[in-house]
Amino acid sequence: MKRIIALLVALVACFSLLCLPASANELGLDESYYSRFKDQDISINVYNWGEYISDGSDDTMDVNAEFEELTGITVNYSTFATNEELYDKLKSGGADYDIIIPSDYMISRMIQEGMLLPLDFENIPAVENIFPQYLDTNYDPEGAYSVPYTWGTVGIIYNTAMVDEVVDSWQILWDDKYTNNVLMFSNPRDAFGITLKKLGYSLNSTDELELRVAAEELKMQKPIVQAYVMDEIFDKMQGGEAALAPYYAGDALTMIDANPDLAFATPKEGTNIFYDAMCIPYSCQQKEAAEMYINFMCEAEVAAANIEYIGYSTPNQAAFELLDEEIRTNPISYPDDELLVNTEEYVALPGETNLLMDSLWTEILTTDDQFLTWLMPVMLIAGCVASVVKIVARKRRRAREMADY
Amino acid sequence: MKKSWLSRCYVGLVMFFLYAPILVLIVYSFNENKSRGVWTGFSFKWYQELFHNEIILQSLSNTLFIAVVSSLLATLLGTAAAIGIFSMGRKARSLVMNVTYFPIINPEIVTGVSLMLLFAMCGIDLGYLTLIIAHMTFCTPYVILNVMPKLRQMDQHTYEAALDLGCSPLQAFSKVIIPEIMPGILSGLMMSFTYSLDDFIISYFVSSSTSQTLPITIYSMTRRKVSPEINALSAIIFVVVLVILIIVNVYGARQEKQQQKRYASYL
Amino acid sequence: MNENVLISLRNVAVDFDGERILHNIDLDINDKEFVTLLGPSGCGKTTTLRIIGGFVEPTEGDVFFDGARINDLPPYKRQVNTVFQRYALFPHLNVYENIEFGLKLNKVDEKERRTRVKEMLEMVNLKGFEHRSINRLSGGQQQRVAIARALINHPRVLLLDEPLGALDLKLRKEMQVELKRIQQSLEITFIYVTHDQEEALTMSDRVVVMKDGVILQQGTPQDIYNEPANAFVADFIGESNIVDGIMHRDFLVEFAGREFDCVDKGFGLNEQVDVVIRPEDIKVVPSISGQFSGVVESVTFKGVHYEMIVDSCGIKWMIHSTHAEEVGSLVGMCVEPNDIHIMHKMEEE
Amino acid sequence: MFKNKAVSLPYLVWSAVFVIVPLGLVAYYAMTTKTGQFTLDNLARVGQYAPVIMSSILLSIIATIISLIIAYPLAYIMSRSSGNTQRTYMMLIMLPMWMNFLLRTYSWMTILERNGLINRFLELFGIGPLTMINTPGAVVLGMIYNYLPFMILPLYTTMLKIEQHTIEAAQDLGATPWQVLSRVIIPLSMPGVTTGITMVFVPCISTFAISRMLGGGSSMLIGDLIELQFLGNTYNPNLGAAISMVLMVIILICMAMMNMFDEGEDKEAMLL
Repeated sequence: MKRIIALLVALVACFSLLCLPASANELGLDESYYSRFKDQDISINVYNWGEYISDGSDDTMDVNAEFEELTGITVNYSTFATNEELYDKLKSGGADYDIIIPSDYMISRMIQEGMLLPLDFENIPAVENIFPQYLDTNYDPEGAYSVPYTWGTVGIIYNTAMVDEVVDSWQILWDDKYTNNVLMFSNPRDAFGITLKKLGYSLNSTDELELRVAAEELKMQKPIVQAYVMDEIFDKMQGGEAALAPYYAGDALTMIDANPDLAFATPKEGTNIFYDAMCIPYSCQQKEAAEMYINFMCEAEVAAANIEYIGYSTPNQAAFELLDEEIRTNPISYPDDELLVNTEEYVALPGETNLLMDSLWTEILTTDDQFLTWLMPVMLIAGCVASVVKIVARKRRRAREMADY
Repeated sequence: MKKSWLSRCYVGLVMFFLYAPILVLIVYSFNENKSRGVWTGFSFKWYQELFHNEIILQSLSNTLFIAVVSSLLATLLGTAAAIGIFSMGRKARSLVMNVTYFPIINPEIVTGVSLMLLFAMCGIDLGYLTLIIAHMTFCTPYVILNVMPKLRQMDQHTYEAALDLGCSPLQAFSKVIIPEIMPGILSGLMMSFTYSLDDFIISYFVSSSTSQTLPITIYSMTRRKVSPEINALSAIIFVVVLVILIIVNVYGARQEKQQQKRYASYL
Repeated sequence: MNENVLISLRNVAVDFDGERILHNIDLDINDKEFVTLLGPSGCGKTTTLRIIGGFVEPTEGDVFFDGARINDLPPYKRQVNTVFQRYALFPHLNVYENIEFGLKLNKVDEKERRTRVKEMLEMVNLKGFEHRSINRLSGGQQQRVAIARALINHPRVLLLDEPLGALDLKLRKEMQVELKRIQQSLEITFIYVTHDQEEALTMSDRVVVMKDGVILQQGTPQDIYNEPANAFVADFIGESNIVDGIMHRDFLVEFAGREFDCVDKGFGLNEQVDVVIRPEDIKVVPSISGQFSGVVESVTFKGVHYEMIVDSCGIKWMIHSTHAEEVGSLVGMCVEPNDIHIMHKMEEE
Repeated sequence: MFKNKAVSLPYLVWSAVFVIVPLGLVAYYAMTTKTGQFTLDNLARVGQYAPVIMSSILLSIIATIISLIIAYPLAYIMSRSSGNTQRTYMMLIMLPMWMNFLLRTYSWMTILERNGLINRFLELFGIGPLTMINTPGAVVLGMIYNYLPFMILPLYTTMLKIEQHTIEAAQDLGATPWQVLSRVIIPLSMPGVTTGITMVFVPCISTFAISRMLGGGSSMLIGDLIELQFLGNTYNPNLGAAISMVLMVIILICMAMMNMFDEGEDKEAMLL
C-alpha cells in the first residue's frame, strides 16, 4: 500500500514539475514579504546585458513573468551592449532605471561618482544565500551597493580540430603556428588585461612602462591575429572561422553544446575574473520594489534556473547546491581553486591610464597604416590646386561670356 | 537597340549584387539551427518564435509609431518651409537651403551625439518625444528637397488665375498650389518614412529604455549574436514592402496607359 | 537608277509597337534637289526622314546612298546632317562650341575651324554671338545656330524636321526665303519635313505628299496644286471645293445637278468621281447668266481677296474673288472646262 | 506668386534649435575638458589619430569611385528605357534601402567568411578558401553595397534631363558612341555626378558598423573612433566631440570643393 502512495506522490511531484515550470508560490516563498505592493500598480525598469536572464524560451523559467505574477509589480526589461552605454544613459540623466546589472569595474566607477544608492539589506534577506567570499570584493569594498548576480572567468576557447596541443597559457595566442587563425578582443581594456597577465603583471596596472611593454607584445601579435572582435567571437568560433580566441567561460558552455569540437581552458598565468552585480542607481523611483526584485533573484530556485539558462557561474551557494552534479564539477564554470588564486577583477582605472591605453591601442591597430600620415598634406595640396584652377577657369569663361553680351 | 542584351545583363548583374545578401537573409530565416554557419533543415520555428518575442514586437511597434508620426509632422513642417523658402529673396533662400543641407551632409553620428547633448543640457527625458524630434530634424530636409523642384516647375500664373476667378488666397492655395505640388509632398513623405524607419545611429543616442526602436534592438543583437527571429522579421518586411511597391507600380502603369489611350497619336 | 539620284528608298516599311506605320515606300531623291515631305501629323514623314538619318531602322526594305546600301550604317558614318525640330543644341556649350562640334570631331585644325565658323555665322547673320550661351538666345537665333551647326560640315544631304515650327509668322516667311537661298548657293540636297502646305509650295523643287504611311503623290508644287492625285491631296494643298460627280462620257461630267464640259477622259461610263474646283477658278456672274446659281451666305475679307460662301441647293461653294457680293443676294457661277479636275474616288482603307 | 515668408517661420525656428544649437554644443564640448575649462588639447589629440582619419578618407574615396563606375552605366540604361521599365528599376533600387542596413551588412559576413557561402561554392571547384573577410576590401565592399543606391538616384534624375534628340544631334554630327559619351553625356550629367559623390562619400566616411563587422576591427574608421569615445570603455565625450568636429570640417571642405566643380543651380532636384 505504502509503495502505491509513494508512487502517487512521486507522480504528482514530477507531474507538477514537468507540466509547468515551478510557479513562484510553489517555491514556498514568504508570501507576505512579496505581496506588499500587490495591487498598487507599481512598475520597475530593469536594464541588463542582452540574453542575460532566463526568459522562458525552450521551457526554462521566465523569471520576470514569475516575479510579476508573485508581486504584481510590472517589469520593464531592456538590454544594453556595453557598460559604457549604460554609464552614458545614466550620466546624461535621461534614463529612469530602477535596477541595473553592470560589471565590476563600472560599479567601482559608479560608486566613486556617487551614482548608486546603498542597499537596505533588511529588504534583501535572501542575500545570505550568496557565498561569503563573493560578498567582500574590491570593486564594492563596503559591499553596501551591490549583490553579485553572476561571475565568470575569461579563458581561451579553441577548436580541437585545429589545435592539437595542450592549451593552458596565453602564450599560445602569440604562437605564429596559428597565424591568421587567432581572434583577439577589440576593446583596449580586455586586450591589455590578457597581455599584462601573460607578462605576469597585474591587469589593473597603471605603470606606464608595463603598459608600453604590453603594447609592444600586442604589436607583435598583430600579424597573427585574424580579427579584433568582441561578441562576433561567439558565431565565428562556432562556425569554425578561427582556431583560438579569448572568451567568457559562461558563453563557452553554450558554444561547446553547439559545436562539440570546441574546448575551453583557463590559462595558468591567471586571468580576469569578472562579476556582474545588481545595483540600484540614483535615478531609481521604487527603491523597495527594486530591492524585492534583487531578493527574488537571490532565491535559490530562481538563481539556479537563471544560471542554468545564462551558463555563467553562480555566486549563490543555495543555488549552487541545487545545480546537478556535472555542472557543479565542470572545470569551465567552476575551475578549481589554484587556478582561481591569481585571478583579478577589473577596477576603474584613473583617467590618464585610460587615455594612455586608448592611444596605445589606436597605435597598435593602425601600425601598418602609418604611411598614410604623409598622405594628409598631399591630399590637402591637391585639393587646393584643383579648386584654384577651377575658379580661374570659371572666372575666365564667365568674363568672356559677359564681354560680348 | 541591338546592344539591349548587353545592357539587360549588366542591370541583372547589379541587381544580383544588391539582392544577394537579402536572399541569404531570407533563406536563413528558414534554417532550423540557431547558428548561421550550417544548414540543418527547413522550419518555420523562427516565425513562431517571432510572434511571441516581446522585445522585437515591442520595438517594431515603436519604430512604426515613430516613423509614421515623425514623417507626417516632418512633411507638414517641410511643405510649409518649402513654400516659405520659395518666396524668399535669393540671399535668404541660399542661406536657409545651406542650413537645410546640414542634417543631410552631416554624419549621422555627429547629429545623434549633438542632439543627445542638447537634450541632456535642457534636461528633456529621452524617450518617444526626443526620438520624434530627432527623426523630424533629419527628415524635414528631404521633404523640402522634394517639394522645392515641384514649386519651381509650377506655372506661377495658375495661382493668379485662381484669384482672378474669385478664390480667396487660402482657397487658391488649397485648390491650385497643393494639388500641383502633391507628388512632391508624397515623395517627401515616402522618403522621410524610409529614412526614419531605417535610422539607428541617431535613434541610438536619443532613445530611452522603454522606447527602443527595431534598428537599435538589431544593433544590440548584432553585437552579441543575431537571433534568427530577426531574419524572419526582415523577410516579412521585405515581402510586405515588395507587395506595396508592386501595387503602386501596377496602379501607376495602368493610369499612364489610360492617359496614353486618350491622346494616342504617334507623331 | 539614273545618274544623279543620290538617295533612294526601295520598298521600305516600319513597324512601331506592333502597328505598321510606314508601308513599302519607294522614293528617289536627286542630288542638289529641295524635296519636301508633306502630310498631316502621324503620316510617317518624320519616320522616313529618320530612316535616311539612320536613327530608325526600317523593318523591311533598303536605303541606298550614292548607290550603296546604308541600312546598317550608323548615323555618325552617314554624310548626312540634321536640323532637329526643337534644334537639339548642346546646353553645356556656347554658340561657337556648338557650331564647331562637328569639325572638332573630324579633327579639323583650330585656325580653319575658326574661319569656317565665322563664315557660317555671317551666313546665318549671327555675327558676334560666338560666346553667347544657348539658353539666352531667342527661338529664331537658336534655329539659325542649329542650321549653321549642320551646314558647316558640308554634308551631301541636309535633313530638316519642321525647323520653322516654333517661329512667328513673319520670321517664318523670312527663314523660308533664306533656307531656299542657302540651299541654292551651297548646292546641297535638302530633305524638308513639314505639315504646312504653304512652306512646301514656296520652297520645294519637288513635293512628296504622304498620308497614313503611304506616298499619295510626288511632283513639282505646280503639278501637286493643279493636278492633285486624289481628293485628299487637293484638299490638303490649298483650298478647294470637292463634290461628288458622275462621268457620263469623256469630256462630260455631271455634278450639282447640271452637266459640264471638261478636259478629262479615260474614265468608265457613269463612273462615280470626285470633282475638284479651285475657289479662284469659279467666276461670279449675274444670277441669270451663270451655269448654276446660289445665295451668298457669308463674305470674309482675306486681305488679298474676299472669300465668299455660296449655298447652291445644299452644296456650299467657296469662292475667292476680288470684289464682294451682298450677303443674301442671288448670284450666278460659271467654270471653265480646264478648271474642272476629275479624279477617281479614293478607296478608303 | 504666393508671397508668404511667414509660413516657413516654424521651420526656421526648428532648424535653429535642433540643428544649429546642437552643433554649437559639439563645438563647446570639443573645446572644454570634463570639468568645463577651455582647452585645445582635445583637438591636438585628434592629430594623433591622423592615420585613422586618412585611412577612412582613402577607403571612402575608393568606395565612392567604384560606386560611380558601377552606377553610371546603370543610371544611363535606366534613363533610356521606357517609362514602365524605369519605374520597375527604380523600385528594385529603392527596395534594399528599406531593409535594415545592419542586417544586410551582417549577411555579407556569412557570405564572405572563411567557410562562408562563397568559399563553400568555390570549394566545389577545388579553389582554396579565399580570405575575403576582415580586410579593408571587405569594408569597401560594405560601403559600396550600402550606399550604391545613393549614387544611382541623382545620376538617374540628371540623365533623365538629357534629351534623346541632343544625343541624336551629336551622332548626327559624326560623334562615335565613345565621343557621344565623353562630349555630351558626361558633361551634361556632371551635376548628378557631384551630387552622387557627395551622397556616397559622406555616409562612407562616417559609418562605423561596417568596419567592425566586415573589417574585423583592423581598419578602424573615424566612425569607430567616435563610437569608441562615446560608447567604448575609454569614454571621453570631449575627445569624441573633438573628432566629430574635425570630421565635420573635413566633410565641409569636400563639399565646398564639390560645389566648385558643379555649376548646376538646381541642386535640390538631384538630391532626391
